[in-house]
Amino acid sequence: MSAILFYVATIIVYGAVDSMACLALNVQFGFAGLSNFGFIIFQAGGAYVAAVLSMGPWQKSNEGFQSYVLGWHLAWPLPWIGAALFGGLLALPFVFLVGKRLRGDFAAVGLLVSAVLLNQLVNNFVPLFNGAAGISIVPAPFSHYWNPQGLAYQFVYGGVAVVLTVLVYFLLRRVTESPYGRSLRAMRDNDIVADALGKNVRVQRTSMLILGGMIAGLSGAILVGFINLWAPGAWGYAETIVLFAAIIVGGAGNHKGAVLGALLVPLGFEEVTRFIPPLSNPALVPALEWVAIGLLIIGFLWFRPDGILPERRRILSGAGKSSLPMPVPSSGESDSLINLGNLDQMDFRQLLRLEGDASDHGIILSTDRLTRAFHGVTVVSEVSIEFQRGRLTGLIGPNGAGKSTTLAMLAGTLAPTSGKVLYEGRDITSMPSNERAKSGMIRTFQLASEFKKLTVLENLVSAIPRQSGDSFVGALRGRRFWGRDDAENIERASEMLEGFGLTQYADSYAGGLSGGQRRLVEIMRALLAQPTILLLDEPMAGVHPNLAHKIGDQLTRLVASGMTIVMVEHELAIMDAFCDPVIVLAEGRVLAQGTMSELRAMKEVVEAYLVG
Amino acid sequence: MRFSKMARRGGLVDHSRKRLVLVASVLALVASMVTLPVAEGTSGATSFKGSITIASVAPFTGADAALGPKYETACYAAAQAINAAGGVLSKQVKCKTVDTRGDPADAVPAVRQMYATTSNLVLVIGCTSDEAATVVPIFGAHKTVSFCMTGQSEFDAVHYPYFFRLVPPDAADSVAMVQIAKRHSYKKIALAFGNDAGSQTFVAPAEAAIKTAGMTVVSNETLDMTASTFQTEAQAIVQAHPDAILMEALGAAGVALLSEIYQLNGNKMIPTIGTSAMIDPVFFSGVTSGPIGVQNFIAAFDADNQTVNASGPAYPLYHKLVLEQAGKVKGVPSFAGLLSANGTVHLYDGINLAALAMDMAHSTTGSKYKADILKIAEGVHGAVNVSSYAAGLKDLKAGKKIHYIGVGGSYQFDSYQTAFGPFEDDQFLANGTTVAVGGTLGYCSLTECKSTP
Amino acid sequence: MSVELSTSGKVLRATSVSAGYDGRAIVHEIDVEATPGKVVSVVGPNGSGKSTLLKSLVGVVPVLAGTVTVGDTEITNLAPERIAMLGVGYVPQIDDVFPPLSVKENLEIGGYLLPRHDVASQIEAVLEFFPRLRTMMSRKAGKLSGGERKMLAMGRVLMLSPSVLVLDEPTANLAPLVATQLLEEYIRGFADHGSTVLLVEQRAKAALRISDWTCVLSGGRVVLSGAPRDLENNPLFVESFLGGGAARA
Amino acid sequence: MSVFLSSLGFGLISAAVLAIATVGFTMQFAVTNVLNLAYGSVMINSAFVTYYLNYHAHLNAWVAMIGGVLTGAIASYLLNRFVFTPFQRRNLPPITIVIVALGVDLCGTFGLQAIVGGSYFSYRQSLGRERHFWGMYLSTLQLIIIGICVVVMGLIHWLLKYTRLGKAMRATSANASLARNSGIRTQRVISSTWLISGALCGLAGTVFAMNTGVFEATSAQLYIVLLLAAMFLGGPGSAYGAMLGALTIGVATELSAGYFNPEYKEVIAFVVLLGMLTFRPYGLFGSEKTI
Repeated sequence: MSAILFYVATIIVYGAVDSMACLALNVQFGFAGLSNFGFIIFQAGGAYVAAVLSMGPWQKSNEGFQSYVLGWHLAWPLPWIGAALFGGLLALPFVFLVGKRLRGDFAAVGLLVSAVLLNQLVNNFVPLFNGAAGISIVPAPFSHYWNPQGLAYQFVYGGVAVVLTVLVYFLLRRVTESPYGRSLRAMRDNDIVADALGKNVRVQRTSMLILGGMIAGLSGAILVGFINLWAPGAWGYAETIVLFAAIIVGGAGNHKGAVLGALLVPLGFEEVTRFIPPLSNPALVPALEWVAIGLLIIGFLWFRPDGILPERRRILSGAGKSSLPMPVPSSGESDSLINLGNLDQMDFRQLLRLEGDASDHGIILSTDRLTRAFHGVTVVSEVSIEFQRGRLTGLIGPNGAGKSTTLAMLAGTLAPTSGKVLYEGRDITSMPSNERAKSGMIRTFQLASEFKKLTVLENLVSAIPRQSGDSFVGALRGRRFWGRDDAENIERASEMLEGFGLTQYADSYAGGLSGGQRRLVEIMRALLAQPTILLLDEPMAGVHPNLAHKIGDQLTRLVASGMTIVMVEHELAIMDAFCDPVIVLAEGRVLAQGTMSELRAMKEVVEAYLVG
Repeated sequence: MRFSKMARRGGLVDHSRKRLVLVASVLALVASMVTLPVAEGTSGATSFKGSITIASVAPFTGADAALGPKYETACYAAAQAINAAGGVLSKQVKCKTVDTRGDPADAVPAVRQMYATTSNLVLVIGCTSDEAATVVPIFGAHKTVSFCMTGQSEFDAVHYPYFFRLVPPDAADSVAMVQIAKRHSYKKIALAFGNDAGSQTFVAPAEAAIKTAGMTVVSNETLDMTASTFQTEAQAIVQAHPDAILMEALGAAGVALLSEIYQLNGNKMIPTIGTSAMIDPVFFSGVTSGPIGVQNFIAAFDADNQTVNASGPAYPLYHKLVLEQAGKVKGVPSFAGLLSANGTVHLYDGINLAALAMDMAHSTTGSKYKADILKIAEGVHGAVNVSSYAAGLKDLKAGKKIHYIGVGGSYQFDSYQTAFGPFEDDQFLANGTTVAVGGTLGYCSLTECKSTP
Repeated sequence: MSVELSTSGKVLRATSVSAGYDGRAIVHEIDVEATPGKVVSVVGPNGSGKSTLLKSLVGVVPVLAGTVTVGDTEITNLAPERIAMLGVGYVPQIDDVFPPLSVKENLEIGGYLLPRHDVASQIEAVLEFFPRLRTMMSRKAGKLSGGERKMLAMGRVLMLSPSVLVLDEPTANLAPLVATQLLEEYIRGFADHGSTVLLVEQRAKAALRISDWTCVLSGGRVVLSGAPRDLENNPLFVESFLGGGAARA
Repeated sequence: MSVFLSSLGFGLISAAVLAIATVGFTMQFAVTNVLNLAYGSVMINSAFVTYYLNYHAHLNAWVAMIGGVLTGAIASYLLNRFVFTPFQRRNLPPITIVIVALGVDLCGTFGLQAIVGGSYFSYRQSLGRERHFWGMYLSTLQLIIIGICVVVMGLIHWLLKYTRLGKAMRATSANASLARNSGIRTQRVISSTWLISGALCGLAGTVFAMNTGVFEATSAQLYIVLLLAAMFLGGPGSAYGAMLGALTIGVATELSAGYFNPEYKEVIAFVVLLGMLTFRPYGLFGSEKTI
């Protein structure tokens, strides 16, 4: 009987270690969209540090039969804390792989290769890690007071492991179910747009790499303290694939899914196959186990890509969790019927916290000989323009005039080849886009840019700046810290949604909306980012003219409330009513500026459009 | 289209039921696999009062997959003889395998599960260097006697009461290899050892012994066991023009290295001295089915081994029993090749020792019979020599004290319960069996070989 | 001019075509007919759906409603390669050549469907039409200038002696002089040699000059169509580009 | 100098095997944009088929090799047809396809292990006489492998530059949509590419195993890393880049083994790969994707 209990205790510890690892990997992969194929390195690194910190100085202990560094003989829990810290530290060198906008699969390959590389180094570099033999006789925590092979100890150990796993679970939940978690998921769905809304994508990725690394390190420490041995053979890169399989099976983006996956795949699979008697050749069962993991990955990705417990749709609206049927989206045709609700009654100044004097029309943004070339072809050439505060400036021009390129350079999503961008007289040419967004320059995109697996309301709330819960520390401080603020933000976003007449879609995934609705979501989201300057890239593209006019009317009201808007648009028919002034670009240069009717009278403008 | 799919997913009732079914079916699968009948051992003709189990805890898969079957063979062979003699205390001996996959972390739950599912476990054999560090403390905690096949030096220094070792520490093995080289008057020695846990421990003692013997190390290559070719290493060895190579690299790596050396040396073997672990039918068949071929290989390959008393009284039965296991144990290309493999020889002796100790102590409990292992192995005053389980049982029943002289001779244990006898120089024959040449090498300690222990 | 290039054109007819991505129409109920020996141009402001219309005709964008025929054959929603085999040559606005391939290889790919022994003579014929390409046969297409590149793109399509030429803004990003030459000399030339030419053009006035018939697209619908001479003087024409007045869609 | 020359010799043979493998791998990436991490498992399965035909069906080694090549071709074709193409149709991000490929790799590698067991296999035939060329040591077999490599590279060059199919492959890689508008049935071209690259994969697996002399089901599992290094060095998707990358990586690893330490010889490949990913993810020769 006690043998079964020992087995149970072992299973508990292994289950806790695997769960912890899956939780951490899931936060990286399922929430932040980081494909960390080198995850196992962090676990191994933490385990090593925990081992050597708890061991005595080299030479004296163990008769010197193994070599290692840092024999500091620290008491529990210091080695475990050290493991977690080291796991986090180990993340830093990898920031270069995930920080850049490297193709997702290329970055993953880089991390995979790092895992293989480090394993090979460790296997062969004896002085630091004792080579492939690894470190044995690692003291178990409290082994001086308690027999580590006793049943009580084993269960206490398992208990501690489970408690820590539960703590990790709640810690991660606290992070992911906060405004910060929303930002993480937004980054996962579309990092370029998240960046343009003021999220520092690089910092977010780095934080998650570090957080995941710390948890991985801790889980490694728990394992090494239990089996009292650290050997590189236990941390092959294939183990990472098993963890990925677990998350895919359990459900990426769902903490419970990660735990379920951990219990089913790394733990369940291995333990169950152990019961199968060896068949014709001894390698058969373990080999089939790997085959099964491969098939699980492929099968789940094909038949159930969201896993057993899919990511939860977060209901933010007051509708609660009632099983409100999700409204069927309108088709493209019915976009014309979208009614912008009671928008006209809304006070934008109050809702959007607009400040400053709405009648001040000074220069807020200007460019100085802005130039951009792609592969030697100059697309924008020495463009010097000025934008007035509280005006809706149109940027028009025939195809290839360089309108979108100019807008992208204003927003900082594209760096100019030469020239300057000045914001309130300040040179911001080298300011990254997310900082420009924070200082009030918000852009929208020509192509669909909603965060697909965020609800409409989440899409809107995610854009609101200076949320108290939208930082790692803020998230950790808990709902008590950010809850009231978040409720207000949700309230504001709901008001906006109501204004645009889309309340019924509040809790629908934004990815499922019609083209026109998605456009509206994007505009609402941009507005909630509280722009001083709103840079709109063809907001009316693909929008039914009726709706376009309704949007245009609201843009004029916004400008009247003190907002500055720059709008690239090709649908000139609607420019008359809303834009003043309009700047015409052609072949990368400024051609003319004026009201639409003035421009229409200019021969060169007509020529530019109807070139012959 | 996309949206309607999502809408369906949003339907809460339908959805959670589906999920429930999914979870339930996965759990059912797990449960059904757990309850699969566990096949064990073979039933004999004699009627027994219950059974006892001996477990081979060893890698059956992974890089060191060749090790497990050697031990499993020893278990089946010994169990067959013991059961034929009526079993231990009228209990039938069964053999069980526990695959550690050569991974120390995997070994822990494997062993825990073994305890949970084996109610009458009396002895563990195997526990190689791959997993000994994590599993030996568990055996100790369960007070299970274990005969482990590890030369790891930590077991030269740390005392585990239930841990027995019938193989030499790697250091002594190294000294014996150097002794063979000395006999052949080799002066320039190349070393080639795998980077795995089991092989690297040979290097330092071998270097020390080579220095003591007045020879020189001309090349020292560590082989990355995951690499597929070793041309650079082979070239470095060939260019150093050694008189002999001392090596241990199990699995494909050793075969690849020897083939490449052979080829770079103008299709000529450089004399090679392996460790006792290289006496292994998988290695033999691997290397001889390659370009070197049988004749070239056996002419130039020696391995140190603990003396197998092939002319002794225990050998004929052992010989017969091992060959009879053909077909029962998977993964062994030639059972004749196991006859002198120390994993088979010494564990066969170890099982006999343990079984006789159980008879002597009238108990299958480790804590009760453990002390009797030492008595039977070392022989007390007035003990009669026995060389099989049947003979020993008969003498015990007649009230005599016994001294077991096994296939590996008589065993004398040191304070860490390690026992190993004199070494010999083994060479392969064309059929994959080995033969000792040139008489004993003597008893090798961690520094030298002497004619007496 | 070589005989091989001047084939007898076929009628390309789009009847009430709606097309777009993901089941959402971008162009609605378009009727266009291009006939042999004529240039039919489609003009209109940015984003009016001109390119989408062309793409739907050549099988790149799904046709959601309506039919497309070439001669007597219906080609609605056929695979692009099938449509190419039926004699429709399509030059997209961008990505119109294979940059890593040499000029010669681009032409050979253009003649992929030709019998092997006809390729060389057909290249000769194309080179007679675009003699400038002759000097740069081994240069990579990615290294050509804009005008050269466009000539190559059209030369590539001419390799199959198409009965219908579908050209998407061939003059985009070209210097005005080059653009004019391309339109007046070559594109008009194709029609004069009997080909059917359907042209989408940003340079509306230039397009009118060489066209026999012109449709003005706005907001995915045909808002005006007629003979160029009539359109030029129609105030709605300018309005459809620059807005204002009654030209709202 | 002798270290240099002998390492260079080993480098050439490593590079020969690597080049055959990398060219196939990079062609798959070029036409389908798939990083087929299951490549190693197809290699080793093909190697095993060759071995089986040679040893158990007693076919001549070179005839058996054809069996291996066919295995690689058919397996790769089926993989593309029934795994990668269906997944790609769903417009999944490339990372998902990579994870799928890893799953396939597990199935392929361990499926083979389940069938043939965990043990290793050695080639019986003699590697032939050792030959000495200006300080390089190469066996007859290795010379043959280098010869095969040169011939194959020549054939690939001929295929890509002078055949209709090859040009269609390059066109499809450069711009699949335009290729279709030119009348090319790109699905057929893609299938042909997988057949040809699969054949290269099968050939690479076979010569890999023959050169090593000893192999097991998991032998090629980490070989993919060298492949990736060679591919990224030359520029992903470029056949000529792959040849150059393979030559560089093959020679560099063996030189580092000769001069530095053979245990770490692959480290240089890893470092090259990480460096390329960080600084020039589209290779040393520009950014245009091209076979």
